Amino acid sequence: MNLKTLTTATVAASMALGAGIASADLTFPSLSYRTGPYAPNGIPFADGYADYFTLINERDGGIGGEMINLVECETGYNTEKGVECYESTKGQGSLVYQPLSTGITYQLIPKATADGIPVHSMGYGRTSAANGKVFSNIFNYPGNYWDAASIIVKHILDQEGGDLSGKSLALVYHNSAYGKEPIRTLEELAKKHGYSLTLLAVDHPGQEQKSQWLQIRRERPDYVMMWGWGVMNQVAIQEAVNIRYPMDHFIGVWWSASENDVIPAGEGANGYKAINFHGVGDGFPIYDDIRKYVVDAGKAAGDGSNLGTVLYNRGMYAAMLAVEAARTAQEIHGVSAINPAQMRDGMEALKIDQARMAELGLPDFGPDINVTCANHGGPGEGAIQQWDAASQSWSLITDFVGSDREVIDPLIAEDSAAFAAENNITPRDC
Amino acid sequence: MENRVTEEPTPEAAVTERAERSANADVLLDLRNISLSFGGVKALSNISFDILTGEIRAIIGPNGAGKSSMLNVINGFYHPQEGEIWFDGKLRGPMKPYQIARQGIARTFQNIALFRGMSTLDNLMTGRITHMHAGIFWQALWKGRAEREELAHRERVERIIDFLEIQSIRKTPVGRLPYGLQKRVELGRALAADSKLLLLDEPMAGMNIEEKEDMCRFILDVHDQFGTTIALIEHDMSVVMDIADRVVVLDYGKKIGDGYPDEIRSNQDVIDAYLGVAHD
Amino acid sequence: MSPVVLNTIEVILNGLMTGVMYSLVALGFVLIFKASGIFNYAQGVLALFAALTLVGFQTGQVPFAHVINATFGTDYHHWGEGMNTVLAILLTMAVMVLLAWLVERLVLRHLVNQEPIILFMATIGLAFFLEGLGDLMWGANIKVLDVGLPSGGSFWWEDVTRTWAAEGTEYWGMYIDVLDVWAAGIAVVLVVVLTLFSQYTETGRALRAVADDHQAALTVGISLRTIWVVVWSIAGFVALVAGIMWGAKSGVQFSLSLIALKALPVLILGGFTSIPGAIVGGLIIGVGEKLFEFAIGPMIGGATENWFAYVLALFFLMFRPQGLFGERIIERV
Amino acid sequence: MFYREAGDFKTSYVDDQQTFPIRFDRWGVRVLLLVAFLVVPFLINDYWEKSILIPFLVWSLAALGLNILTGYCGLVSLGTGGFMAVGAYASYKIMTAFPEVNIFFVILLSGGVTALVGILFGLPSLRIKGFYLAVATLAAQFFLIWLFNKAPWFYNYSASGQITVPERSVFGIVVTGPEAASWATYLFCLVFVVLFAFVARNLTRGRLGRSWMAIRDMDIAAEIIGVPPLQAKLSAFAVSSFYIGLAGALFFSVYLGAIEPTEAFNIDKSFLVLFMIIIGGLGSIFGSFVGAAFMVLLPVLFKNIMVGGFGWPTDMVQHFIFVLVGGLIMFFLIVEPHGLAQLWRVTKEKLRLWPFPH
Repeated sequence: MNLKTLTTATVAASMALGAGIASADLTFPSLSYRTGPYAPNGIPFADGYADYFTLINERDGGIGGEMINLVECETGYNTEKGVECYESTKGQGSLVYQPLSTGITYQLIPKATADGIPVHSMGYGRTSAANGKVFSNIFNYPGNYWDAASIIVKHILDQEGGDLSGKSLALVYHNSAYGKEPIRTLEELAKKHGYSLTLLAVDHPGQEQKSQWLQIRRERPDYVMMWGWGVMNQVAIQEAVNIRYPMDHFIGVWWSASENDVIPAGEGANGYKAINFHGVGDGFPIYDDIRKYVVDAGKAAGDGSNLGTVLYNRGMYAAMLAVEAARTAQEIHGVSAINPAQMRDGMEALKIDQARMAELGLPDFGPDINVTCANHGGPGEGAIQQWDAASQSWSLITDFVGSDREVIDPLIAEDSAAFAAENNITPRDC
Repeated sequence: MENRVTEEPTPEAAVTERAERSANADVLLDLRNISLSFGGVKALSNISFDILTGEIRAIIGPNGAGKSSMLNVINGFYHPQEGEIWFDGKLRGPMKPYQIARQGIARTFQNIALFRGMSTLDNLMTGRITHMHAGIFWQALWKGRAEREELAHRERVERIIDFLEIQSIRKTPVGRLPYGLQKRVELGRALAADSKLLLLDEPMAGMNIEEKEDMCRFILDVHDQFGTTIALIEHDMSVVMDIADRVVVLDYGKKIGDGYPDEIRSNQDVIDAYLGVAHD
Repeated sequence: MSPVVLNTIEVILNGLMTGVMYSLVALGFVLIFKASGIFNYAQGVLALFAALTLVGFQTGQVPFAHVINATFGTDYHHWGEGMNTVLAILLTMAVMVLLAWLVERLVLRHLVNQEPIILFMATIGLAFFLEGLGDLMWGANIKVLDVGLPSGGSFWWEDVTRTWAAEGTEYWGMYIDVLDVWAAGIAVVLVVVLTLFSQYTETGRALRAVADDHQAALTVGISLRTIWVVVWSIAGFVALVAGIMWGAKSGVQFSLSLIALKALPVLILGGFTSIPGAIVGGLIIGVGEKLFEFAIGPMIGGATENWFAYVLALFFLMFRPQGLFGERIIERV
Repeated sequence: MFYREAGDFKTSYVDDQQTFPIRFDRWGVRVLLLVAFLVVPFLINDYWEKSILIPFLVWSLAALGLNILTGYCGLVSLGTGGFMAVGAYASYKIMTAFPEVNIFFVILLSGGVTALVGILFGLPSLRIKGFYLAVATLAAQFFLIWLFNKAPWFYNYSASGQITVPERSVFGIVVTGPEAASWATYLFCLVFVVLFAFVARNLTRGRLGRSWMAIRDMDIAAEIIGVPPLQAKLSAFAVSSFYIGLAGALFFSVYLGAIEPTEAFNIDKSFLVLFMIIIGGLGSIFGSFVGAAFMVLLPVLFKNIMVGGFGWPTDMVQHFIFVLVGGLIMFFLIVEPHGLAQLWRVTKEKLRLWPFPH
């Protein structure tokens, strides 16, 4: 047992070292995944997340005079490593967690709630966490998977002149909890709009999808939607190109919407669509500041090549929302050195309108956000983006539109009630 | 202990003694018209012989005569296509080798088949496995039934260890032992089964004179002390003739001789087989 | 013919093509197992590593750029425009040979005569090592691999098969991916070359000798060490081919190493020691899982391929415990 | 010098058969257990609980289970992840269907359910051997995960397909769910691990263990001397799966609290446990613990040194950890192919002889 004692002794020593870093700063942990099968997606997000905090430190001297301490921890998209990251950083006064994986989010929902630390699962995790009455510490604004499904169907409705009866839709999904998320919504919407729905599951990792795409080729559904992740995205888009499926009838969720997913398919991917909840490209004023204060100063988290990519923008957006929530918290509580509980209050009172977005150098970057005690899901708006292979860039082709609340709200109420019942949670009065 | 072979009574007395013994003794194993073939190749054809309780029965024959196949039939590893096997007065139905082991047949192997990762002690204890019955619950608990059973059998095994003079290698993994000792441990494992019939497949193969003498002594002592019935395959004729009560001779899967050593010694077919006279 | 029949034929055809892709991966396993009795867990990672290196050479990446930059505060990324594909492939091959030599020198040499499971574990260590090394050298981002192979559905085949449909039925023709056809062609060439190599060259004969009997080969003066380097080099080459074909589908990224999992059922089915087994096993698994997904999949929720491949293999094993082409196991005492 | 067995004579077979025959070891283990039960609970915090001790305990239990099958009975299995999932889902279903059953028995029952499933998937082992069997158990792995992901009954028809553990307590002390105290969950797991480590020791030193090892070392000879192969192999599968089921149930209910089968119990987990027992030592109970420590704790240690100590970039560290762990695996195999437990034994033998070289 010598080895074990040696190990634990050294861990203790290095733990003590690590703990020394904690200070009075505002600590934001970043549970990034720059390694493992999903690294190509994790890197730009983590870079964007880090760079925005660096910008606030360098340009503004922190939030309300408090410097930001960004603690990065590598999860490799692995739940156990995520737990280790959470436990090793929460003692440092971490204000909000952005878990960045379905597994880690589900993990943290009960745990972070018990610890009084807010979790922001932006556009992923448990959809019904939008119900703030049940999930006091979990936020998933500005939109969730059910919103995404509904907005995609709305877009298809627009394309088809408002009538989907008799049309056929197919969903290609990652055979996991994440991939199964939109199914119930799509089924409800099918009842309402009269389309038929074909479900095609793809097992992890998804390098072989011939069966699914042969079926799509045989049945020729009018539209194909995709809830994919990792290598599954690239292969699906390549297969769609191979069977010459019309790419503008192929719409992915926002995790199947990065440059990584389309570039390997080359020219053929031209016209592929995906939903997004924020702006694309680097044509925003904030990029001048990021280049000036962060990249050119040699303080960028990555090598600077990811600036303006979809996932970099998403990471930056997440950081921006966190910073704004921290500001709100400082205003509410009148202290600059806020704690996680105060951060939670800030998130619950977060309001961002277009004027504020413009001030931040991100005009029209995202929808208005108005979080309340009852609604932790934000506006539930999204826009459709389309890939242009020639210029190697995405562009938004619709405005931010809302989801079909009359379908989604009951679903959220039902699922969150089930969770509350299972875990003996009494919904808060809001 | 002196080499027992030298203490044998006069040949005539021995013959009489044997004759009396066979007349009184029960037949322990009776093989009737056994035929065994592998995909058209006849390994044994129409062989019958018996083994009496308490005797040492040798099976001899040139290489490839079917001796090991015979043992494999006896302990159920091979299933003969034809013939009957009567053991302990009962006709044997289709049985798995481990069920036959439970009926009381133990054996050693031509190429040592010890459990190399286990110690000498554990190998011998495994030999007693047919006598151990504590259920999984008691074994998990250990204290109580399992421990009592373990200790009882340990005592039995220790007697065999003493008998075979292998005390010093009790805890050594058998993979590390020299060949001669491994042979001895394997004999020990077979002895530990306390079987009615002990099958020894070339127990002295590859040994030098001294080791052979030791092994002979062990076999005869086993026979004397425990009264075990033994069936034995051996190449060394002098050994066989010295220690066996009766001998059966196989050649090319057929029985060519069966009787007391002196009868076999003078049997013309056997002499031919061993001298390599061409078959028709 | 009715569309149902045509669709079934299409599924079988594509199953065969997929099977070839599985076989390409399985081939690397078989080569190493046959010559040294090692189940090489690192084969998938080897494919990833080869593909990463190829892309690195093609695009002119600086190896270990990330580490160098992080350590010295420099800003290196590329050393130039890159090089042409053929040269890059040759250089990658050289790297794989070097890797094979290092593996023999530093690991295998010290583990001669160990049990298979120990050698298996050593390749697991190797897999971990290469996984980290590949990412440190070339970065974890996704890379586009283009060696000039065409891909996409074949128009010609579609036109030909459209005429097979019965009159009055709506049928668009049969689908086949040109890349898969190329893969099949390359697999055939690979098997032929490997066969010729093992039949007609001295090294090849030595290889077969070692595969038959290590001890005997040693006594006639064949150097086991050289053989191991050669075999690992060839396996590295096969890994490169598999990496190119699979990388063309999905880009070169970490997940490429997971294709090894698709080769496992092929291996049990075909037997670990048989090259024809790897090919036939791949075809059976490919067709089997595609047909099952086509016929039964929709009834039970789909995504059955992963487990069905194993169940199929298991089914075959119940009748032939040594795999389709493995040598018969004879039990003796 | 201090490590001696001289003068430590055994006068009875009971003494001779004890688990730790050398006095020094015996005291070492007693002290270790005392510390584990009486000292650690007072020092433990959330980090030590969730990142180090509970993972170590849970994986040790899984490694013990697989070691019984692979190390003692010689049957290589790559279905560990699938069997852990059976344990996890069994505990979830029992907990939600019969809320009044004590969590202690829920975990035991989950092990029992897994044992039954293990027997079912162990049946092919009667015909298929070696690596062929290993890959055949992958059928169990992939099929079970597919089933738990596909059939809504297993996750009580929840929208997300995830399962979340309800709160349960032992003697009024909460041990599952987010409100559980660190020391409580730790002790809960520790009790299982210590209890079943001793059970494993007892099983492997008696009749059952010998019949497993006999099958492992030479299956045909074993059958001929009276070991029933069917019973031996299936009992190994059952006991092994029982342990793995326990580990899976604890993994879900105590360690993570929420599980998504496709990620939590994927094939990587099966390989991980196999690595543990090979690197730790096949056929060694101590080796299961060392192997689990090596595979679970070493990366955490490296990470803490390199990120916490040196402040290197997290991704580079992660890649270095891969290189280091891979390198160490190869290094230790070259030094001692039979695992760390054997290395420890050899070191002890040398210690015993110290200062004399022979």
